[in-house]
Amino acid sequence: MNLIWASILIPVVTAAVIAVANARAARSLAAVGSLASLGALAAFAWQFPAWSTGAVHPEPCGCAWLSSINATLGVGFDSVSLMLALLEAFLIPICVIGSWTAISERQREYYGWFMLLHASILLAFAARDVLLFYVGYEFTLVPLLFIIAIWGGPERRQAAHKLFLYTFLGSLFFLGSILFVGWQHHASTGLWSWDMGTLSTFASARLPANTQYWLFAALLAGFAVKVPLFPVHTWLPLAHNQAPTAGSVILAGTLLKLGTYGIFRLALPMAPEGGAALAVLASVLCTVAVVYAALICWVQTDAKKLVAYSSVSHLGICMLGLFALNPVGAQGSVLYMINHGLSTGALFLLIGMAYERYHVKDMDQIGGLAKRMPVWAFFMVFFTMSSIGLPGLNGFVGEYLCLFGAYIATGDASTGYPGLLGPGFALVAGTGLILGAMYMLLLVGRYVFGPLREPRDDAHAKHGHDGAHAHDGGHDGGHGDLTGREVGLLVPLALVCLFIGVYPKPMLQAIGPVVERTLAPYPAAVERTLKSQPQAAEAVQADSKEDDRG
Amino acid sequence: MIAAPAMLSSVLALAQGPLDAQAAPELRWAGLALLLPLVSGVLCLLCGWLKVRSKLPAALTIAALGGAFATILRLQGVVGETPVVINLFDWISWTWGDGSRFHGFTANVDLYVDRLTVFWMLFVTGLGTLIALYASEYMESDVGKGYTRFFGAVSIFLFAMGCLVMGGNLVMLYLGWEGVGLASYLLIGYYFTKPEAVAAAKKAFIVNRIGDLGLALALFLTWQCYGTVEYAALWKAIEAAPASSEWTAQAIPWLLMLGAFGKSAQLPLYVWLPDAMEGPTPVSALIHAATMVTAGVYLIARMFPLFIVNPDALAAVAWVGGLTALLAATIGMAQYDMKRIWAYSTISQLGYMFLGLGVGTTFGASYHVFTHAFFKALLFLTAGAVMHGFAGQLDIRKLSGLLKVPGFRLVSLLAVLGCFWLAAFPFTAAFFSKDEILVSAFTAKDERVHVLGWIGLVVAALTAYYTFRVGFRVFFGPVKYEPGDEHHGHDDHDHAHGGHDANASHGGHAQHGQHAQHGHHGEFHPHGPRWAIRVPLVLIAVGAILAGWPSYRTMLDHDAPNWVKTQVAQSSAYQGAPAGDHATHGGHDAVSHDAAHADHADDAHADHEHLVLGMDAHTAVGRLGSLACIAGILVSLYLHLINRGAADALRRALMGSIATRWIVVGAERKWMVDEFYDWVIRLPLRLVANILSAIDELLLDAGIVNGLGALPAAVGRIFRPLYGGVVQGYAVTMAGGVALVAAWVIWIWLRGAN
Amino acid sequence: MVDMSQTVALLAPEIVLFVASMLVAVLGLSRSTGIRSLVPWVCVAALVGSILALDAVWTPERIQGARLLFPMLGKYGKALIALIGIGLVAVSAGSIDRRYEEAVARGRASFDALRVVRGEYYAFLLLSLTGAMLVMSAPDLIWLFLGLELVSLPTYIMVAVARTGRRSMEAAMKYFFLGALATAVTLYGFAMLYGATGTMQLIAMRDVLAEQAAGPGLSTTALLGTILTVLGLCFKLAAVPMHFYAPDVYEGAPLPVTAFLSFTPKIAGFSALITVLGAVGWSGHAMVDHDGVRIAYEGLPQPVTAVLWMVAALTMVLGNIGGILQTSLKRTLAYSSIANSGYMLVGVIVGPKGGIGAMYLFMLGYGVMTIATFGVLAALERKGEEVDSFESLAGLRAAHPGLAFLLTVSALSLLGVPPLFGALAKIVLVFVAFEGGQASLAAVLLLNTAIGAVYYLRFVGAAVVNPQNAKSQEVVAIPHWWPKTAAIVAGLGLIVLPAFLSRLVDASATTVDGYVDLGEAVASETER
Amino acid sequence: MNPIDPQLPPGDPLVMLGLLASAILFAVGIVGFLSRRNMITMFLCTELMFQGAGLAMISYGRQHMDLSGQVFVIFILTVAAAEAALALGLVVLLYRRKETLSAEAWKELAES
Repeated sequence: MNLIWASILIPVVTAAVIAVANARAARSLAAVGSLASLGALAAFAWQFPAWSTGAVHPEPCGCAWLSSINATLGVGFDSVSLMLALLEAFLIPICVIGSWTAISERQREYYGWFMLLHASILLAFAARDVLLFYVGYEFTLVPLLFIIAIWGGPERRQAAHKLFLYTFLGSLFFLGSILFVGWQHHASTGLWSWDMGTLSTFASARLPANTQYWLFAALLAGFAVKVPLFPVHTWLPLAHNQAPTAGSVILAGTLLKLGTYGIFRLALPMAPEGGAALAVLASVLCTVAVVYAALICWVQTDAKKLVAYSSVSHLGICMLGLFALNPVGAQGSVLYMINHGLSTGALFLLIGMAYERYHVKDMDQIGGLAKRMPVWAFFMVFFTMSSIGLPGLNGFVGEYLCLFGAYIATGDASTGYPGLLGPGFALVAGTGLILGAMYMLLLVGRYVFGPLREPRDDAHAKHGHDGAHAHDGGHDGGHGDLTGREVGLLVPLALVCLFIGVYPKPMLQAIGPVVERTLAPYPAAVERTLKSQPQAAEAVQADSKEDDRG
Repeated sequence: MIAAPAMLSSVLALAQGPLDAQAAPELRWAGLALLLPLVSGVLCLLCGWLKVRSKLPAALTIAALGGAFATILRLQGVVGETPVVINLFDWISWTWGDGSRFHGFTANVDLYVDRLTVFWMLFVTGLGTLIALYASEYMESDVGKGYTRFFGAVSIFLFAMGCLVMGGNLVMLYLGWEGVGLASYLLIGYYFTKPEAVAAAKKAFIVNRIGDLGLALALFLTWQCYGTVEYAALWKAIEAAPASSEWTAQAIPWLLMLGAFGKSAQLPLYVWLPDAMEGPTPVSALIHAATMVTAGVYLIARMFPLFIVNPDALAAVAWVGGLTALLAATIGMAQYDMKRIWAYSTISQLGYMFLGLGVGTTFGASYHVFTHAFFKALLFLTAGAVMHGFAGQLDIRKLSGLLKVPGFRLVSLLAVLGCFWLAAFPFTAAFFSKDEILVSAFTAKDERVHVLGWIGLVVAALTAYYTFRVGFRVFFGPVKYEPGDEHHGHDDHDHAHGGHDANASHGGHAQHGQHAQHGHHGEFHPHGPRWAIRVPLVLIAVGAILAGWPSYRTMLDHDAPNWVKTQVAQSSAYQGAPAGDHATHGGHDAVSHDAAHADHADDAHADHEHLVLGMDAHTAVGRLGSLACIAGILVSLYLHLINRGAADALRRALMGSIATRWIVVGAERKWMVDEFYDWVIRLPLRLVANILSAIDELLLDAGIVNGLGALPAAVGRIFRPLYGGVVQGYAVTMAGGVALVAAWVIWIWLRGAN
Repeated sequence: MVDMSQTVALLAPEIVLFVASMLVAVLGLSRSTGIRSLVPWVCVAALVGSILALDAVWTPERIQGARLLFPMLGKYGKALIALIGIGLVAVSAGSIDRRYEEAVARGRASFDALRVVRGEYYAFLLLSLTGAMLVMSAPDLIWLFLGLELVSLPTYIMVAVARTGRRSMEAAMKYFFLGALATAVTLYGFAMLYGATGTMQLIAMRDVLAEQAAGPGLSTTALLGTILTVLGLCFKLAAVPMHFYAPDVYEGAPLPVTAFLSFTPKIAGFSALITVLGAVGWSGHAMVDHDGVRIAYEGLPQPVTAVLWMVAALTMVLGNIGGILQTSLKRTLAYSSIANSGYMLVGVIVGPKGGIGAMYLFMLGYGVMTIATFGVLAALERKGEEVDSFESLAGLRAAHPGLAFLLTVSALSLLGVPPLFGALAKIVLVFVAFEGGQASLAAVLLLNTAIGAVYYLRFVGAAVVNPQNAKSQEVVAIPHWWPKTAAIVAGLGLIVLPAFLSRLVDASATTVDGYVDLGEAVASETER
Repeated sequence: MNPIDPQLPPGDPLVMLGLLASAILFAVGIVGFLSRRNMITMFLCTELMFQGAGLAMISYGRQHMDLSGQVFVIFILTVAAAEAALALGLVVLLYRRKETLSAEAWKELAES
């Protein structure tokens, strides 16, 4: 237990130390802090007993934080949340070292906020107490707001404001829902409990179907903003486009995963009836997202925006897998969360490195960088292939299982898990496979390969061109290929991608039991929905403002 | 459709269905065939990393491929009739629920080695080694720059092809499928500074991806119907429940076909292969002629039990193969770039193979794959040698009489030999393999495919014509040539035009004297290839000749079984006997020596019912085929050697009258298929994408989101006048508020009270 | 009858403050700057003294004697008032009479007792705090009315006197006249309540109303009286129908007075509201539905709940929506205070089962946040003037990183970002709203938090994100350390308080101990 | 009914008249406050409202035969006196500033 708290509190302590240390030491302190936190988490993972049982370890402590309603500091991992936490702890040092030369002013604040962001994301993944999860989930907005608003691109402030307000509104739906469930639990059992497990079993068993319907709608609305699902995704491209490199890496790497993890850990278990009823609508949204975002990617000229929209498309497939409501789809979805974090994070890192050299990421003005930077080009192709799901690399396993899950989610319960989707969904989402290849190869074709096109006003010569504060200084030797530091960042990412792609068995074995445990109530719920399908004539508007009238 | 299951069960009972494989852990060394190319790929990556300037990557790759070839040879000896499953390591496997039939998914990295696999890997690794040797010299001008990347990609290709062919389940096949797609992407886009090469690479990958989607969906459907994707288990599952008539089970062959046509460049998805010629010629030879494009044929051969279930699917395969052959042949006739012509001829020959599969003779198709691999590789490599020597010149109108050009005599001779094989000249290996296909076409039980036999013969004639059109124009006639414009970049920009690498200067001096009298091409001296190109060419030529050996042996001594037939028979493709062929026979266990004999004999006997022009099928096809070939050759002899002007005259004549204009224009413009796709799919999609992007930016983001964001402020402005600043104003609203509330309360509640 | 000494003893804290205010009034006039500078210290000492007196004097039997409707309300409430009072004194210590004091210190002006304002200002401040404390422990309507008047009268003067200038005079005028109007309405409400129950004693009043509730239901005069009283008290809370004065008065008044106005009248108003509604009762009422069947239900009588629901919802919405359009800092904080009143009204509607406790917890949070925010603003000045626009606040981080951090913490806490105290108080409030069956109001509250986030983000943006511009370069810190310390203590409090959330929730829950609701009153009466 | 408070029978003329008078007084006060611009008149109107409330208290006191109403009125008078002092001080301050007694002059603080 204390290892978990150690991994969460080390970054907070580092942030405090950075606040008082001098500016130059800030980044090394941040690197040490993040590596220490990774070490603590890895130590915990090493002796984590419940890898194959899917149980939660350790049992949440009774240390109440608000005793009158028994809100405890319950912290514990199961294999899925531990893997996501490890992904997070793995990405943060890469971000810190990645922005070694990119961030040249107000460094103390930058790394301070980064450590706080790291701590709150870890808290969110580690939390077993719903209120604690809300605290971790919500606090991530503040550091992200500052990281984008202060060190971002030209229109950074509008993008940061929109991100903050949009996600804040979403999270209020989520807050309303969990308070509602907590109240219902107390009202009917007389006991106070905010533990995820107890609340889920209570809500799925005792809440009437109609309430579960609204509860799932509210939870989905809350997390859809974060994932982002189709209609509420417009903040993501702006945020990515304006965020500094490390900000984009973390935003794509793990922040979006908070939304998907939230749906996986809270929305699905708590409201199976609602989940079964709304799975079709949510899947339609996801499928539309896949094709919609992929087409938009295809016509983007800004590299970062392209990758940002690709995240919307990829996460559409990821969520489709989850809403297939069978172990194959859910397994693929969880794997996809991790893989997307790695490959898209790496892509943003690479685009950031090129941006550091040319200060341009618009593919009309720049291209064919393979000539200038072959090593960079290799990694670009490697991670592009990983993100479009080339077998042998990590993207394939996740994407493939998601589509597979969606495909077999038909009415007949041969797999023991009847589903509401079917071949139609898999086919349309499958075109995402093709569109994915089209826009990623467009990116590689113009940005990496093709004739060398460098921006006319050679950024190297003219410093301090970009808006209020310059990104000048620091970036090493104009347009040389990747430095040792940069390669040192990319190699571990590449190795992990390769490892997951080649030998995903341990991860599959670890995720399996958790998935089965989460989807336990679903076969029955789906049966009921299928039976009631003909009478449920009108498709009730999905997300309501909140969720009472229970 | 109802007849199909009945027919199938009879066939399965009679014909020796796919044998159940047993695990053979002791054969784990077979994994070397995959491991070696992978190791050499990684080593090439390392060389690239260390900026190695020598030809080491080539040596590594050749050694690895040679090793792989040796492994396959040893495997050939070891593997008997029954296929073996070798598990290398677990990949994707987990179970849920009680782990019963539909409650788990396993797709491990294991090899399913039977005769068909070995047969296929033989020519893949064999040709791979030779072409790698050829490429070591061909690419030497890029030693410092792209050499490691080239050979790295070739190694990755061979690894992926190995996974595809030797893979033990459909997911391994899928891994290989996309792996070869990646390798072909990297190799087509090798000259990445050229936009056309990058565009061609992208096009190839995307069109393949469309096929891959079909394959993926087929895979899902297979698991859904049979509960497994492992070959061994799949055959048992098919035998147990041949196929539920419900549409999903029937759809598997159609989806598999989509995947196969994508990879093997058949009718709907063939457009990427001609553009793939942008890559260096060894790539075109190895990948886009001999090995990768046969993946589709292998897929259908391997999954034949699924196809047998659905005769309509088989007919469709045949028809698509036939039509593609015809279409590609017509286009091939009107092209001027030698590599493009060979590319279209490859598509055409692949059409033949699919025709063979469609009519049920997996043996004929596989045999044609075997022979075609050799002579097409030969043709491409000779074209490469010509291009290498003539500074990228490939236009058949600008080259003539190469046989007499010093240094190119051997290359030209081998090229002409290749032409004979391609044209399926009587008693060449291709003649026998094509003969098998056409015979089966005529004798197929399914009447619908008979007409394809005739189409096949017509295409044979066309093939002969365009092959020798190139042969006569380029290698015969007066010696006349113009240097290319370093077209294919292999004499790189730093390698001055006609510049002198070691070989050229040496050759140049010696030949300078004789060229004086030609004079018209100034100081340019073509330099013939050195040993590293000549040796592989000779070996491949010998291979092409020997490819026919199994048929020669059967011809001479009737009872000798055709080696290829035995290979194919003892595999899941089991001799691909069309249902009719086998129906008349007793049990057919392991195809022993006598059975083959009986088989051969009964062929003749069976044909009596299917008379073609009064003769039995074999003799008829033999005669008609050779007739078509010779006719084609004579026509091209007249038009392209004796009276070259006549060809142009004929063209002008055809162009003259409206009725025939479309033929010439169509053929030369590749029947506008590319433009058609562009207009019907790409541009509308682009338009939709732009609209969606605008919607996302303006409507969704600026409109709705910002609109909602500004809503509170807008409502605020409505209430603004209330805060006018005057005390009385506030007092009025306050008093008014109180009065309103009091009135409301009285009106609603108190009216009823007391 | 309990002898007078016991009830008077109960008023020890008020007495301490009252004496201190007299002392301060005198000290403020003394010639020597040393003594004059003692004044804030005396105030702080008095406030601390009142807290100690509160603990000493607050014994169970005395409370029994005092016959209060909410016996334990005073303990928590008075301590809260004194605590935040200390903060308010610190915030105002920086700027009252500063111009004149500096002129005297530099000898440019001779000391003239008439022009020195410091003494009266702090006296009135302490008097107003005394008034708020009195409201807390009012056994009857007269006491309540006097307490309320004692709160507001001194504030009228503080607004006019603390800083010479047209704007503060206009603010004082508006505040006075509208205040008088509202007090008149409250008075009339009291009269009707007296008329309906025949007694001024709140406990007796509750018994009478309990009988009426058990019988045919509350009489018309009782209901109308309650509603008029509620609407009258809305002025103190700056709730909707009576909130129009707030933006102008907060903007016109000098900064420390604005800080004072945004807290003290609010806590007095809420305490008075709870005391009056305590008499009306949150249970024991019955609703006669259309076919004449009487259904007992939880909560205030239906008309009162409906009025309060509407007032709360409109207050939240108008407060947040108004705030978005503002450019002046004080005006934005005015709308923020209106919105926060709306949130607290939700607690009032829910009633004694957790609602009032949550409301007082939120009041504590709101008080600390006010001190932090106004502390930072009071610690800054531009060309001698107060800092009152977002542009002059832009880029605060560059010049005053500490203050910028504190402003960010308080703005984020007001906004509702979880680990900070403000958000947790709001979560408790929302949770209690669910418990009390006011889920729809909880939704309105959550939605308004999102709308409110827009203008709170402007504070954060100005403090940390936006670069400095011409105007904000001139912003300098004032020499006095009082406001800065207040801001630091309050800011750190917002970070540290969540750790003590359990204790604070229990403490604020004690405010309703001992309150016998209408339902139980009827029951106990019938037994007797 | 409150046991210790003898209740006059409802409808006692004196009480009804008193209540009516207080209502009228209160109404006049409010109307005067809203219509008049002169600050002193506005203050006087608030006084009227206070007296109205006081009269109501007395009438209810009469009805309930209870003296606390009148005690309350005494306090109202004292408070009104305090307010009068304060109001006039304020009005003098404002007058000295803007030479006018009209409340219209003071509308600088407004929603910009």
